[in-house]
Amino acid sequence: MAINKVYPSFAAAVADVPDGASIMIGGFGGRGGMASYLIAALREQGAKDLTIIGNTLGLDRDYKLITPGEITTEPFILVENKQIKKAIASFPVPASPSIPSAFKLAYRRGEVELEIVPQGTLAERIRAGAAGIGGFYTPTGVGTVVAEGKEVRVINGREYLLEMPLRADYAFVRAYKADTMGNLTYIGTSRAFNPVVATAADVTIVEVNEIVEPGQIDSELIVTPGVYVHRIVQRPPEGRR
Amino acid sequence: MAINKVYPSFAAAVADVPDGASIMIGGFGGRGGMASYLIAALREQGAKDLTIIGNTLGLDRDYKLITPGEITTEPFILVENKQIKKAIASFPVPASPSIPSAFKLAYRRGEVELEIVPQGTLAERIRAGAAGIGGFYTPTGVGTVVAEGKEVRVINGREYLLEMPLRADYAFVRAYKADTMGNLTYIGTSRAFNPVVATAADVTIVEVNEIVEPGQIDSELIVTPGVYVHRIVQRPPEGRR
Amino acid sequence: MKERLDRETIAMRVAREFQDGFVVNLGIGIPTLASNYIPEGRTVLFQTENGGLGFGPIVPEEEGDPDFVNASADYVTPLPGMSFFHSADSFAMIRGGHIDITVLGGLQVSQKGDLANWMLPERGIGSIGGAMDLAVGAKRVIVAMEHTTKSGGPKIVKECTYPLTAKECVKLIVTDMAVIEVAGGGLVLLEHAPGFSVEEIQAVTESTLKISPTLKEIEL
Amino acid sequence: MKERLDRETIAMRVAREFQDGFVVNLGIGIPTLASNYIPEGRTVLFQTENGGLGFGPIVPEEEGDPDFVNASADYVTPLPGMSFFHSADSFAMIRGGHIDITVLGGLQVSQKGDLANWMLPERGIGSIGGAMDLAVGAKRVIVAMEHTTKSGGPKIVKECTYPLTAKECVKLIVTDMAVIEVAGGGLVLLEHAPGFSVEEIQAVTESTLKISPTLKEIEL
Repeated sequence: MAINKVYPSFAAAVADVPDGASIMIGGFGGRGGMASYLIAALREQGAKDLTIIGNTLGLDRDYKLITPGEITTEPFILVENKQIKKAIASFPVPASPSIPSAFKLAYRRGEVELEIVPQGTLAERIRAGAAGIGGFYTPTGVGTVVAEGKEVRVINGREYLLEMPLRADYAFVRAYKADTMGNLTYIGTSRAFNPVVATAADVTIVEVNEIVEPGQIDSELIVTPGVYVHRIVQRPPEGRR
Repeated sequence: MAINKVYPSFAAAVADVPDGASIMIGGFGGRGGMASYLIAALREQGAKDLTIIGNTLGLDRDYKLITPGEITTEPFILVENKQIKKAIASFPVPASPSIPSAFKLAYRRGEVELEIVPQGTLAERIRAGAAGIGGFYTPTGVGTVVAEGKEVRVINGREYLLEMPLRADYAFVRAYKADTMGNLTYIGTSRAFNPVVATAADVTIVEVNEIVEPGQIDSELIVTPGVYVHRIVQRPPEGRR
Repeated sequence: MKERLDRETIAMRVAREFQDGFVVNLGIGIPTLASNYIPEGRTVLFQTENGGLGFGPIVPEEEGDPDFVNASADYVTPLPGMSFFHSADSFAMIRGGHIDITVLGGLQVSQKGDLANWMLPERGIGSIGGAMDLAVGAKRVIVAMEHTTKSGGPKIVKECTYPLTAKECVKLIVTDMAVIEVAGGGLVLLEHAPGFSVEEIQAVTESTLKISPTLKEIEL
Repeated sequence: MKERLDRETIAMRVAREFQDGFVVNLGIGIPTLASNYIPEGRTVLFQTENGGLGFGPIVPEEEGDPDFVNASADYVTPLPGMSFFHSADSFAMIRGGHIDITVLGGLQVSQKGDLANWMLPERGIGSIGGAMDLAVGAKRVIVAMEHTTKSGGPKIVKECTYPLTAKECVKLIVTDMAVIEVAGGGLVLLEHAPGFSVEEIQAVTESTLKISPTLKEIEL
C-alpha cells in the first residue's frame, strides 16, 4: 500500500496522548517554527502530568492573549492549563524578569519540576536518543550547577561531563512542507530543534504549511526523511505563526 | 573583503600537505562521491607517512588502470605509491577475496598499519571530533575484536563501548556545487562521509563540479555551511567519477 | 526433485519477510537481490548505509548513475520520495532502531544467534563496513547464506570460531536448504527446501535443530 | 566630558574586535547590537545558535519574517550565502571550535575569567540557553555589559557569587567605563571611557586592575 501519514485534524493527531506522556517540542520559541496548532490541540485534549522536553516553555510573547491568526502559541498555554508535571528545557523562561511567564509562576508555586539543560547539551542528548548512543562526554557545564551529580572525566587534559540520551513518547514538529510519506522541509531559522526532535520520539507528529505527493519535493531538499514521521497535519492557510 | 576560497588547481590545493599528515577522505568507495582529483594530486605531490581516515582504501575498481576520464581514483593509488603509514577504515579492502587490493597486499607485507572501525562508529567518531564531544558510548562492536582495549559500560542494562573522537589535519571532500564562500551541495548517495569529514579537519579541501557566486545556491539546499570549507577546486568538465 | 535453492530463490524467500511499510537494509551478496522480489501490494523502503532511503530496483551496470548507488555499489533506481543523508545521519537511523529488517550475509551463525560475517581468519584482513551497526541496531536481523561452506562444512555452528560481527543478534536464517528461527537460545527448523529431509539438513548443521510443529516446505 | 558609554557605543567598541572573515555569535542584549557596527571593509559571518550562519543586519519589528530570526528573536536580513541547520548541528559548530568570537552579556566576571550570566539567585529560576556551550566552545569569549549593577555594585569581582556559566572562559570585558583583558590569571585595564580615571574605574571594580603600559581612551 502507498504510504500516507496525513491526519484529518490536529485533534485527531493528538487524541491518543495519555496522561503522563513525554512530549518533545521542536520550536525555538519567540518567533516562527513552533508547532502552535498541535500545542493548542493538546490543550483542548487535556492530557495531564506531561513532561515537556524542548528549548522553552514560553518566551516573550508569553503575556499576549492566544488569538489565532496573530501570535505564536508556545507551551506556556499547557502550563496555564495545569497539564505539565515536569519540563526539561534550556531557556524555560524569558530572559527579562519584567516579562510575565506562566512557567516561572508555576515553578515558584512548586507546581512544576524543572531540569535545566544547556541548549547544546539538550540538542545533543536528543540526537543521542535518536541515534542509539548510550551517553556522551561534553565540556559544556563543567564547574556549574549543570555538573551536579554527573560523572566528570578528564580526556586529553580537559574536563568533560557525561550526559545521557533523551527520547520521548511524542514529538511535536513544525515543518514547512511534507509529502504524504512524511519527508519534510523547513524554512530558514525555523529548523531549530524541529529536525532533531523529529528523530527521537516513538510518535512524531508534524504540522506543515503544505502537503504534497512524493516526488514533488526535490530529494536534495529533504531534511527529515519520512521514516521518522508518523502523522502529518495541514495548517490552515493563515493563523498562528 | 569578500570571502573567496577558490584555488587555481588541485596541485595548489594540496601543495602544503606535509609528511606525516592525517587526511580524511569522504568518499564511500566503489562508485561516485570520491575526491578523485585531490587524491591523484596528492600522489603527484608525494607526501609520505600519511594516515588515511575513511571508509575504504580502495574497492572493486582497485584493479583497473588509472585512466583519467574513465574511473574513480580511490586511495589505493597512495598505497601503491607507498605514501601511507596507517589507515583508519571501515571497509579497507574489497569484500571478495578474488579482487586484488593494493592495501591488502601492503598490509600483508607489513608496510601499513590498520585500525579497523565499524562504519557507523567511524562516522560517529568523526562527527564527535567535529562537534567537540570528548567520547561516546555505542552498542556497536560489543563482544567483538573492535572492543579490545576499550571501556565497556552497562547503561540501562545494555553494554556499550566507549569510542573516542577523530579529527584530521586535512579532509578531502567531493561535493557537487560550491559557492565561493564554501557552501556545498551534494548529489544523491555521493554524500556518504563527505559532509561528515568536511567538518572535522583543520583544512578542508573540496572538489566540485561547479563553482557559483554566493546566493546562487538556494540556502535550504546547503548541506555543508561554508565555515567548514577552506579550499575549493573546480573539476574538469569530464573525468574521473 | 531435490536441489539446493539458487541465490535468487533464497532472496525471494527472504523478501517474503518484508511487511508493508517496512524499512529494510540489505547487505552485500544474496541480501541485495531481495530488493527485486518485494511481495505484491507491499511498499518497502530500502535504506542504504551510504546514505539513501526509498530507492527502487537495481539498475543494469551500463545504465547506472554513480551518484545513485547502494552500499554494495549497485546502481539503483531513484524513486519519488527518496531521500539522502550523510553517513553519520545514516547510522543514527540504523543504530537508533529505525530499520525494521536488515538482511546480512553470513560466514557462521551460532545457535544463540551470534553472527560472524566479516572476516575469514586465514585471510588476515577483512572489511566490517556497516555490518556491526546493522546487526546491533536493526529491529530484526535475517541472515541469508548458503547452508554450508564451499567444502561442505557447516556454517550453522554451536559457537562461532570466526571473528564476530555481533552477539545474539540473528533472528532468522534463510539458506539454500532451510529456513531456521533463532528462539529460546536455540534453533528451530521452520521450512525445508523441496526434497530435503530433516535428517539431511541436520547432517550439515552443527547445532541441534528443534523441529517446528508446523514444519513445511519453503513457500515463495 | 565624562559620561558612561551607552549600549550602542559599547556594541561599537566590541565590533572593532571582529576581524575580516571571522565567524561571530552574539548573545542577547548589548552583544546583539554589535551586528550593526562591522568595521568597514571586513566581512563578518554571524552565527546564531537557533541555526543560521551569514545573516545581515537586524530588521525593524514591523518588517520581519518570523522564519529569519536570531537567537534573541530579532528579525534578521537574509544575505546571499546564508545557510541554515538544526540545533544539534548548530551546537556541533559551536562546541567544535568553529566560532571565532562570541559576545555574551554578563552578570559577574571574575578576575580569572569565570563568567556568571544566566541567573540571579534571588529569582530562583533562570535560562541558560546557548551561553554555556558558547562560553566553552568559542575561540574567544568577550563579555559586553554595564560596569556596575543597577545599585552601583561591582560586576567585575574576585570570585563570582552567582551560578556560573563557565569557568576561566572570558578573554575581554567591554563595559560602559572600560575595556579590560583577562590575562595571566588577572585583569589588565586596556582602555578607559572618556573622562574616567584609573582610580574611578578601580573604585567600582572588586578585583585589582593591572594597568596596561599602553592604556588609552576607548577608540571607536
